[in-house]
Amino acid sequence: MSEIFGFTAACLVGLGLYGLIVHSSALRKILSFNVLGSGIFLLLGVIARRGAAAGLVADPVPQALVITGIVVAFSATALGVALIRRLDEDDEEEGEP
Amino acid sequence: MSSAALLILVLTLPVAGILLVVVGGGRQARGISLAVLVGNFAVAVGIGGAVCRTGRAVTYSSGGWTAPLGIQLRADGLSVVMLITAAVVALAVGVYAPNEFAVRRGGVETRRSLAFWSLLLAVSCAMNAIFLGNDFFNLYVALELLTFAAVPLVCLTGTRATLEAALRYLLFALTGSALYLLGVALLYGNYGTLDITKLSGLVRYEPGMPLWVAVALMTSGLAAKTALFPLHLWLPPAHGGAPPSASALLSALVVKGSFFLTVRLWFDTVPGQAGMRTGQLLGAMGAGAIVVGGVLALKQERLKLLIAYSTVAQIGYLFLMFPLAGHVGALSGGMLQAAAHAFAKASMFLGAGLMAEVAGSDRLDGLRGMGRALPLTTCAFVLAALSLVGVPPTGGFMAKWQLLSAAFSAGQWWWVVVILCGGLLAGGYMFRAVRPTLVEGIQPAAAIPRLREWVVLALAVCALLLGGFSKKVLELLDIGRPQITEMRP
Amino acid sequence: MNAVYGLFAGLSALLLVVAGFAVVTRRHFAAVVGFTAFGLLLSLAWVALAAPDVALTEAAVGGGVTGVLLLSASVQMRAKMEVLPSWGVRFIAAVLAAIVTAGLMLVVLMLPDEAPTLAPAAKESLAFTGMGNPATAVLMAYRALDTMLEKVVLLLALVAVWSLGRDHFWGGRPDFDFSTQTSGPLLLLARVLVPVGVLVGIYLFWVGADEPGGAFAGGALIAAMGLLAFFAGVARPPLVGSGWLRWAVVAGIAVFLIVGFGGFWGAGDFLAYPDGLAKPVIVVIEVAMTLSIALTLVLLVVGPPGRRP
Amino acid sequence: MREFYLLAGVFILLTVAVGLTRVLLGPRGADRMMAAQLLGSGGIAAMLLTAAGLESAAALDVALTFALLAAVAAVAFTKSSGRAARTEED
Amino acid sequence: MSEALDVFTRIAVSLGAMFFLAGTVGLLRFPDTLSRLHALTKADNLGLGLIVLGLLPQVAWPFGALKLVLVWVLVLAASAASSQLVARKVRGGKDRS
Repeated sequence: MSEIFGFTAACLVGLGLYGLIVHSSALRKILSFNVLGSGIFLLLGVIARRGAAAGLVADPVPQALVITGIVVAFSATALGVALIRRLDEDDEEEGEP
Repeated sequence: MSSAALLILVLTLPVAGILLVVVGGGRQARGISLAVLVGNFAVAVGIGGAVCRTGRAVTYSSGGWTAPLGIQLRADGLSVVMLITAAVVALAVGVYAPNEFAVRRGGVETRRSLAFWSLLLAVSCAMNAIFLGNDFFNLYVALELLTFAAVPLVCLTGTRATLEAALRYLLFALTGSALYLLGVALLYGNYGTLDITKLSGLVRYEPGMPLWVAVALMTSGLAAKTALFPLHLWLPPAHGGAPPSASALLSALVVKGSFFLTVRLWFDTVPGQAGMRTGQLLGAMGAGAIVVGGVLALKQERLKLLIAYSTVAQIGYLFLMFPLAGHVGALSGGMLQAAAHAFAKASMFLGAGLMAEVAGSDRLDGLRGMGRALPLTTCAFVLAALSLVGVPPTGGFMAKWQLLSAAFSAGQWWWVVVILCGGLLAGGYMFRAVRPTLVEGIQPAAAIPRLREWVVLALAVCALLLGGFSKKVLELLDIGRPQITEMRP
Repeated sequence: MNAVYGLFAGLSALLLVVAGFAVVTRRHFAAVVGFTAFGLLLSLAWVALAAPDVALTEAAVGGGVTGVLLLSASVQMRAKMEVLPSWGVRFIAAVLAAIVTAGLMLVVLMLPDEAPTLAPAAKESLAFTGMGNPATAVLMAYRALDTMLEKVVLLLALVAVWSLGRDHFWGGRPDFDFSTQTSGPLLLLARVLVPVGVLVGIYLFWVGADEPGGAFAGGALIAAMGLLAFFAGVARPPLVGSGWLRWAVVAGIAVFLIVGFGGFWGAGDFLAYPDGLAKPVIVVIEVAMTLSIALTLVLLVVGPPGRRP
Repeated sequence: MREFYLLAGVFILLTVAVGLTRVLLGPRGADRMMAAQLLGSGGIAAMLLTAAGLESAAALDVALTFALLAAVAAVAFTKSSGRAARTEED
Repeated sequence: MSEALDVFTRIAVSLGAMFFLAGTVGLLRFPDTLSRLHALTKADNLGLGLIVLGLLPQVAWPFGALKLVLVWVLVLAASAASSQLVARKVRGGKDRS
């Protein structure tokens, strides 16, 4: 049954890729990157759920990988947003001398 | 502590250095970093000694948890060569680093001093983690560590152009690592382990479409991070715009990180199983890089951009090893190229930095008379250029020679044409770069500390020595390699 | 179990609609709102997938710090609408995305019937770690090296963000909205909510050893409370040059390293925990980590110094 | 009973998701924000129902986290739409 | 006894869901921002309140119940504070983003 989420994950990856290609603004690219990342994490979640065994409802290893991945994705978002903010500030300074 | 514990030491030493730099502020940053980098080099050599002595790969399981549940670190011949190369380059960049990254005694910390030194150590840490990693997710974290160290290095000066280059680089790198991670997820879903050694055993008996989708995703992600043609667009503005110390790190080391992972994937995880076509495709992209990068380098008017485009071209050679996989000389040629390019390119970028400091800009037509103003640097520059072009007896020559002989023994003559063409192009653009420095002209009296010039020369000499000791290096590269029993038809 | 099926299908449909909305809409602000909603739905999906630890992390990060971060960027962006490329480019992108999606779906269908799993191995070793929560055991014991490196990534992201400041502001405070327009309800909210939130954050980290939770979820929640305090003006972002701040930011990794090398003489291996002492040692690491995580996340959101020291 | 919880949760989720169209329609920042807020409380309600339906005690903690963060998001939205309005007037 | 409680739960949860439906309809159909705000607060406070009330007999005592009530109180506080902020802005009449 968790395959439904597997399909969802595949679609999210596709959506994220689409956004990464078509958007011109960096903010939207970063947002799309997060959607893409969520798709990958969800796929790992499905893999974890399928790996239920030995009395555990899911394989904890992929779940732990997802938690680490969320931290890394957040760090990337923060760095990207900081770059965007800095570039926008520069724009404003140039616009209003 | 056994010699295997050195593997953990080489990972944690730079981490400890970063912590000290952040806590101590910029003031002691230079001293702390140099001490750590010297230690890093010593440990890398120690690991090399241990590998040579035993003639086998050294492994270490963190916390005593063995794979597949735990994470294993593994040093084989490839790791050792790259570890030592990276340690030398990082140390050289640290010694070279100009005063703008230093804080005067009793002065306050500056933005650049804190950022530069911690990022330098972070590059060192990430490279070590990549060379020793034997677990694909551990390697993902290391890869991201490298991204976070590299992106801010691009825009250390804070000019608009470099900020834009950094943002573009970040987006490329993030997309690349996302694709890589997707492949990692598929590998786990199919084999239940991410340990390279374990995986290589499993895929031999259960290859299949999921495996190839995973490998394709990982390879394309890594290619984007390595700036393989046609995904190279982010590289020239980033490497050409960064401060010279940063450019040297980016061009010599950072792109090699994702490349090294591609080698681990193709030569260690799925050895001898890659289809003919995929290998040819990667080789074709490499050939495209060699030609397009070379032609674009010919057109540049600024020295640093020329060197950056030369990196695009030289990366192309690295990917010629994939269509030739399984033939003697392919792997060793590629790895020699990675090391020789690291030394030569670091020397060039650092040398270009000194020249730009003297001339006031890095425009090619402003470099006349550099030979007189900075004799050591110019000498190093010529040496490094010879290695990049592939003139005997440099490391660059030995690398290309290995690749050529692999192409001959594989009967794939078209790569021979590509390599020779690339050599001609490199000769052309390097001539354009070197010629003005050797022509008479007037340069302001150089006020460059001699030590910085010596560093540049030392790196170029390393590229030369790599050619001289290539036999030893080739022997070292063979240690701990998986035995490839089956050869592709 | 038809209802569970309905939950899965409904959630999936909603996830796709909302993610599609966030990716496709031309308004930046609407895209950010959509993405926040997406995070909420994703948390539900994690609960449904029996991954409560991930659900908590996603909720704390996605609902809090990421939302504020993206909003701050969307507000500054001068253009409020996205300019999209020509139909041709969009069409090619859509085809490419569709191919990848279709390929992935196929691979999902081809996943081995008998899923390979490390669950038995993880369960077997659980007793040695003294933990009751297998996900925490993976993060803090089996794959502790990853967790340590990932904390270095976080620290490095902070250095990177700081390095984007301007030289003359160095050592100063981040210029984050700690504005003077504080209104009564906001002040009250901050005074009531912040202490409760910090308590819940500590609780999340504390139960993490045996039940779903963990240092990162707790730290992220505490970080969001810090941001609320800045918004209300009851606290100001710290000076990036201050000594205590530097110590606090590195504390998590430092303790990790000390424990790691202590493992050499205590248990013979780096990051090996001595018999019977595993749990207290891990809790010590997690305390330091929660502190560092909370602070680092706050600092990542408020950005580089933007005012003179 | 468990089915009932889950179905109620899905029902509420679908309902508030329709409200998201307000984010597109606007016209004011306040309208967009309210839609997000409704989705927030609807999501929390769905989370509580899922907690009961799947007998997952941890989902209660997730709901608690969201409840705490709902206020942070609301304040961030208010502040940012205010600033957005100001920049538009400039 | 437990059957009676179940019936109670069903009624309360259904009523709560209806309030969410009403809130959404109001948000979409009401003509101006302030009346939409009114609809929203109803859904928030009463809808979630009824669901919490309905679930109270079903969760573990005392911590589960405590958490449930805490959730409701927190959402109440957040919604009160933010609707006041919104209302103030709307009356200021300048907000149009």
